Amino acid sequence: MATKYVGNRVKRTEDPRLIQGLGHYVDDIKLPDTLHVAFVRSIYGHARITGVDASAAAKAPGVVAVYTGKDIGKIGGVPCASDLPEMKKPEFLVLASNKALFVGHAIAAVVATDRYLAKDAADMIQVDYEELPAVTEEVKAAAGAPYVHEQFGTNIAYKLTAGEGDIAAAFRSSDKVIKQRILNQRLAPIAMEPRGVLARYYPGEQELTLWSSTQIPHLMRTQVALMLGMPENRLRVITPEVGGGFGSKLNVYAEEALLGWISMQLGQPVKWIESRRENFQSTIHGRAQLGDLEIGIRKDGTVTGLRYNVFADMGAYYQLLTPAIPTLTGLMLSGSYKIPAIQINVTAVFTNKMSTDAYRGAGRPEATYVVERAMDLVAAELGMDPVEVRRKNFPAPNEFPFKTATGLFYDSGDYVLALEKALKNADYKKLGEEQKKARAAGRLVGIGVSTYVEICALGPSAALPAGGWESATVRIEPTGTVTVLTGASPHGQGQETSFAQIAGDELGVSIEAVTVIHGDTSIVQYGIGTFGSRATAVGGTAVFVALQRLKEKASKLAAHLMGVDPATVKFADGRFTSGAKSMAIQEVALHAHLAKSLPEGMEPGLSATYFFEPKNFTFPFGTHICIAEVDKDTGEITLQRYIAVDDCGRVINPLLVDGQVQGGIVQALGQAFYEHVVYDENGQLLTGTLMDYALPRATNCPWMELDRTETPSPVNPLGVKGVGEAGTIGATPCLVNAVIDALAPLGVRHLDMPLKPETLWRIISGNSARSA
Amino acid sequence: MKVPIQVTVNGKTHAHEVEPRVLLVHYLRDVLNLTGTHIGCETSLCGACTVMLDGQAVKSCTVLAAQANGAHITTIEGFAVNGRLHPVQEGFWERHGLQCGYCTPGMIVASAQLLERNPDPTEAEIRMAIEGNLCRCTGYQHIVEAVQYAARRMKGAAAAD
Amino acid sequence: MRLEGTHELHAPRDKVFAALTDPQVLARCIPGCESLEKQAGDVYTAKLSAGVGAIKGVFQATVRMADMRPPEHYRLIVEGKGQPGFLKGSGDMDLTEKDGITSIHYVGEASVGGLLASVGQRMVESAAKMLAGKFFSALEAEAQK
Amino acid sequence: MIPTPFDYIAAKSLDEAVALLGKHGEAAKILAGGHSLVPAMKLRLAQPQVLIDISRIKDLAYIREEGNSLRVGAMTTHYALESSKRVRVVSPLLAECAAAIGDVQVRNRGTIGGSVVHADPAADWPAAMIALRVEMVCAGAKGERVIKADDFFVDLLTTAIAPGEVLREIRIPLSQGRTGQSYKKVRHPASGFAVVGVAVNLGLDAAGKCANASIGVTGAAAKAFRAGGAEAALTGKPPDAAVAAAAAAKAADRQDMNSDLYASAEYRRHLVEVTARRAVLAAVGAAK
Repeated sequence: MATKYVGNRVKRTEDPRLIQGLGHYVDDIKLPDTLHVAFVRSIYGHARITGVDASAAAKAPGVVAVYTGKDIGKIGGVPCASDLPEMKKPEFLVLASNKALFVGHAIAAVVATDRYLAKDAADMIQVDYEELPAVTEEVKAAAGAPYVHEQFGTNIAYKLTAGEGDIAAAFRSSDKVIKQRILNQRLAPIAMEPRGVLARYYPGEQELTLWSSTQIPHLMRTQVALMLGMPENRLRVITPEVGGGFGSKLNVYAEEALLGWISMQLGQPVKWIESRRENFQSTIHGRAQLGDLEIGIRKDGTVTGLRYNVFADMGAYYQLLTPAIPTLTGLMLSGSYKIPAIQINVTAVFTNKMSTDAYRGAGRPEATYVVERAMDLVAAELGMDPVEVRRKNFPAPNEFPFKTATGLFYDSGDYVLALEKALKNADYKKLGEEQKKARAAGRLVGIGVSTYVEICALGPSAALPAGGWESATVRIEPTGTVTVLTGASPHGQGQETSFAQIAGDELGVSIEAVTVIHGDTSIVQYGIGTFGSRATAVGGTAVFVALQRLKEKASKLAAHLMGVDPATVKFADGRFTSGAKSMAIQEVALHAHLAKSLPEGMEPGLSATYFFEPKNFTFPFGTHICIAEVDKDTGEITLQRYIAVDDCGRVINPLLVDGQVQGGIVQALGQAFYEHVVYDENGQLLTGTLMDYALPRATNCPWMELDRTETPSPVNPLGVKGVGEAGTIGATPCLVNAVIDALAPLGVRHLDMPLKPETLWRIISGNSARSA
Repeated sequence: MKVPIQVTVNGKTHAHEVEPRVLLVHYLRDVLNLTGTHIGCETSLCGACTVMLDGQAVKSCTVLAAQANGAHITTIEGFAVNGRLHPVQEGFWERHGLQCGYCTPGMIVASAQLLERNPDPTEAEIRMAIEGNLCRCTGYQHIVEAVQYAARRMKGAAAAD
Repeated sequence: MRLEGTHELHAPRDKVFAALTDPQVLARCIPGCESLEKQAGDVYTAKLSAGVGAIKGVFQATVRMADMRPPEHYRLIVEGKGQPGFLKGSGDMDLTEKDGITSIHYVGEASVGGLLASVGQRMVESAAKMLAGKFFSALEAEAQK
Repeated sequence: MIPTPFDYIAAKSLDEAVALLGKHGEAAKILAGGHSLVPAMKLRLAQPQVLIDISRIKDLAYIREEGNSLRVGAMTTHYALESSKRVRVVSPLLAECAAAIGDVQVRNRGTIGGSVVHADPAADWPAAMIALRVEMVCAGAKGERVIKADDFFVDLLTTAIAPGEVLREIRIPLSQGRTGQSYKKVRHPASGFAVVGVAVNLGLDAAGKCANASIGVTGAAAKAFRAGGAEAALTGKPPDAAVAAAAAAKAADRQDMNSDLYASAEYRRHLVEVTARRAVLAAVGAAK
């Protein structure tokens, strides 16, 4: 196959509209007579709602309707797609009526002629509350009352044990078992575009159209149709431009169903655009795991076993995948190492907070953080170089596919190769010498290393709650342009370009001739969506295979049209050739549509559809190294260098891969140093705006020195693995390891994120008990 | 109460009566239908709504439409002239300075302001200049490269003139 | 949020205590108090237009006095709610007198919710201290009458 | 994101603004650049019924030298101060402090007058105002009065400006002789406000000793304050590292520190010391 595009730094085809402000996000879509919705949300973490007085609001200027929990009886609860044994299942209604279980829990919806009047009226609604004691701490929640859901008589949502190998024996045979409590703090995804929904119902056609900023248009269609009790084929979901997701839009939210329902009640379009405060309160959070790590080791640094007893904070309710996230943590606890025995014991608890769910990495960054911290704890315990501990426990390249004690088969990998490349790029030896000098001069300089592996290309359907395949249709239109329809609707990843690259090369056409269409359930065949670093590996493969099928048909037709033996026809650079005869694929496409001369039994038209079901996940990996310095006076951290070598399998577009890695690393920087969703003991959300919740800014970020190794995946014909989450997964422990290494001379072995300057200052100044 | 305002946006003059509380960003988006200017926070911190107001990059969510009476405004829709991209726009395209694109219009306006004031910025100066603009996708590195690209292009153009 | 402080008032303890427990006086001393009406026993309902600088909110509040031990101790419990959220506070006040100066030592817990909590956390404590300061200065003036 | 309704009046003169304030009383607020007030209004934390916009009044945005003082109009933007070559020469602290505020967009639009009148405890300007011993010229119904910086910042979000008064001008006495100035801050990673900010303005005598020192601290307490203990510890001494450290240790003396999610009172007190030391040394360096 000619690779004019694949593997090259191709500029994105979606950019011209975006850099000119001509794209359309949900709020940019204007329909005549649109009404606007504003919500009244609970200001208590836990309260009985004793009354809702909407009388003043109902009479306010511009108000068309007010809905409360008692009006919406027929709308089904917010869906959860995952199910675990003996899991408690609370019903999450789209508006609360008896109790509010978290700050931001929607209580009433006001519909008015414009967004200003809707907000004014929402402020007039009087809600009477009787405050109840809130449950905010995981460990206390698990221990007993008060309960988030009284009917369960417990706050434990489920308990789960997973892993293989005899962990007790492993620990018995160890020279030492290191223990550490580790926090993966609660984070807010903060896509720059908040959520938004526009709903329009045509009573005549009985057709409801929802424009929503979502990562999963088709899954949302199915779920909202079920919630509203309407035929799925009368519901159309359109995903316009999506301003970032990071998992926060891999969900089906109360507002999506409610807006649809309101539009059906009123027969007019209705729109709701989430404010940033609402986004903090009622869009899913991520992480929120507090666990106890135990790792058994031999004196030479060999890891014998790993156990992780973790409390996972679900929040008050489940969103789509809430309970499934800790199971992903369990799967990835082997990291990039041979660990004969692994056990995870999850205690999932309800708290009076917003639900947690999939935030970039979704359970895997948590696991990687635990494993990569563990490796540094081992190194510190044994006085070994952290790199050597890691090297010692890697599986060798010839051991792939490598089976872990968590039950996974790693598809392919050469962990030493990536490690060596990173060490060389960083000049690791010299770094060590420089660190020695700096320490001698009294400076707090640390080197952080992480050698991660992640699980991507989600994934085999058997392992996912709602289908792990992806779909593609490719067509050559009568005039010769190429249309690709993908179910993997993007939100910034650039599939319009990367899939066009694949099509361009496969069909020998210019990418300008290719249009990639996504995010409209009435146009695109059913699909799953973009998440779990799956779009290229699963969705791209679907495109690739569909293209092969299309070419097979076109080749047969070309042979027929040229009057040659099909076996003699070759395809290159967009032309079918047999001996001296030759035909452009566009010409073949026209004949396929004119259908005046088709081979016996061939259908007219030129399109192919393929649903690709991957047989396994893919397992990208890499090594990240960074150098951090801590200001002795203030505890502030400066990053001096950041070096990453990532292996995401075969690369379709290096420009896009770099962008994904860089963005991922900076999100990790957010978790490591800045971000933390803080609720107080009453369930009040204290980090409710960007005034208090710090995202990394341009001035906080180091220059990232990126490099790659390319180990193709055997799981799909493209050989790609996925890269959307690698940066976040690899970088978080790398950054923390560097800072802890900087403080190692003070006896520090572990600190919890975010590494706030005050925390570091307290250690440096001896103002707090050191973390062991 | 409504107040009359007249503003020139991307070269075109508009006159409207607006409620005094209408924010400039809502006026641009909802009244003039210039939806390239985005809203990303409520606290004047994300920069997605940045526009040029009388030659100064400002956060249009923190300006009342009434305050802009008489002003000349350039929004992202006014950056390309006769289909020719502004060098900063070109830079963002060339260097993959955007992913989801939501912060991009504000980033481009802030970057253009920098290059007007400082045609030859260092990396640190570029980072300072976009400190008021949050991007959750790119990690900023490609944005820095995009601005460097634009700076080179603009110098080249200046030399050629 | 724990609040603690001592204010010295140039007035005798008996007068200070009387002022502290006189609803009419309280209405004049509580910053932004627009009305204070007896509901039952030691419970009063109040309308507060409380705020600091440009930041203001209107609260419907209940004010309750308990553990009354004239002239040395009582407990004040205030709960209010309004558009910016809610506030709750209770404090034990201990009065001692020396050389004609009454010291009021207060220890209390206060919490806020809603908008106040989610956007105001950096200023809530300072605001509480400032309002307490205003309250005690006004009280001093009343006790000196 | 949506303010409550209000009436808007663009005043054409300062007299008109003062008259309007008198007419509308507490219901009215002065609107300058809007970068303190509008954010509070968008969250509905502030709900004024009338806004009196003073940005249309001619000649409220200026930077002029008159005798030994610099006169800055209340409507002068942070950016105008940051970018003025003359300000950098005659009052470098003013330029340095301006450049440390928020971000470019905020500095382009926000005004010095609006900021100081709002008196946010974490704003940058108050530290510089105190260190520079500025005078605030306020216009009122009974004419003008001048308030010294030390008297201006009264409490949290509270200044000595009386109801009915409008800040018109800030007068900055220009230092003579060998002077050094500096503003250092610890920036809040989310808001960009000063967790702690210290402004130092000192003069050296012929022998290189500190002849006078004026130090303002912001972010640390409910209001900006003068670090009198530190000033006294510097005055009359050669401002070397040890003296600077000893002085800095007194910068937060007798002050009640703020505490919030990002920094406890104890840490803030420490940051005042570190930041004061750095600012003093930078000012000394600038004086040489």
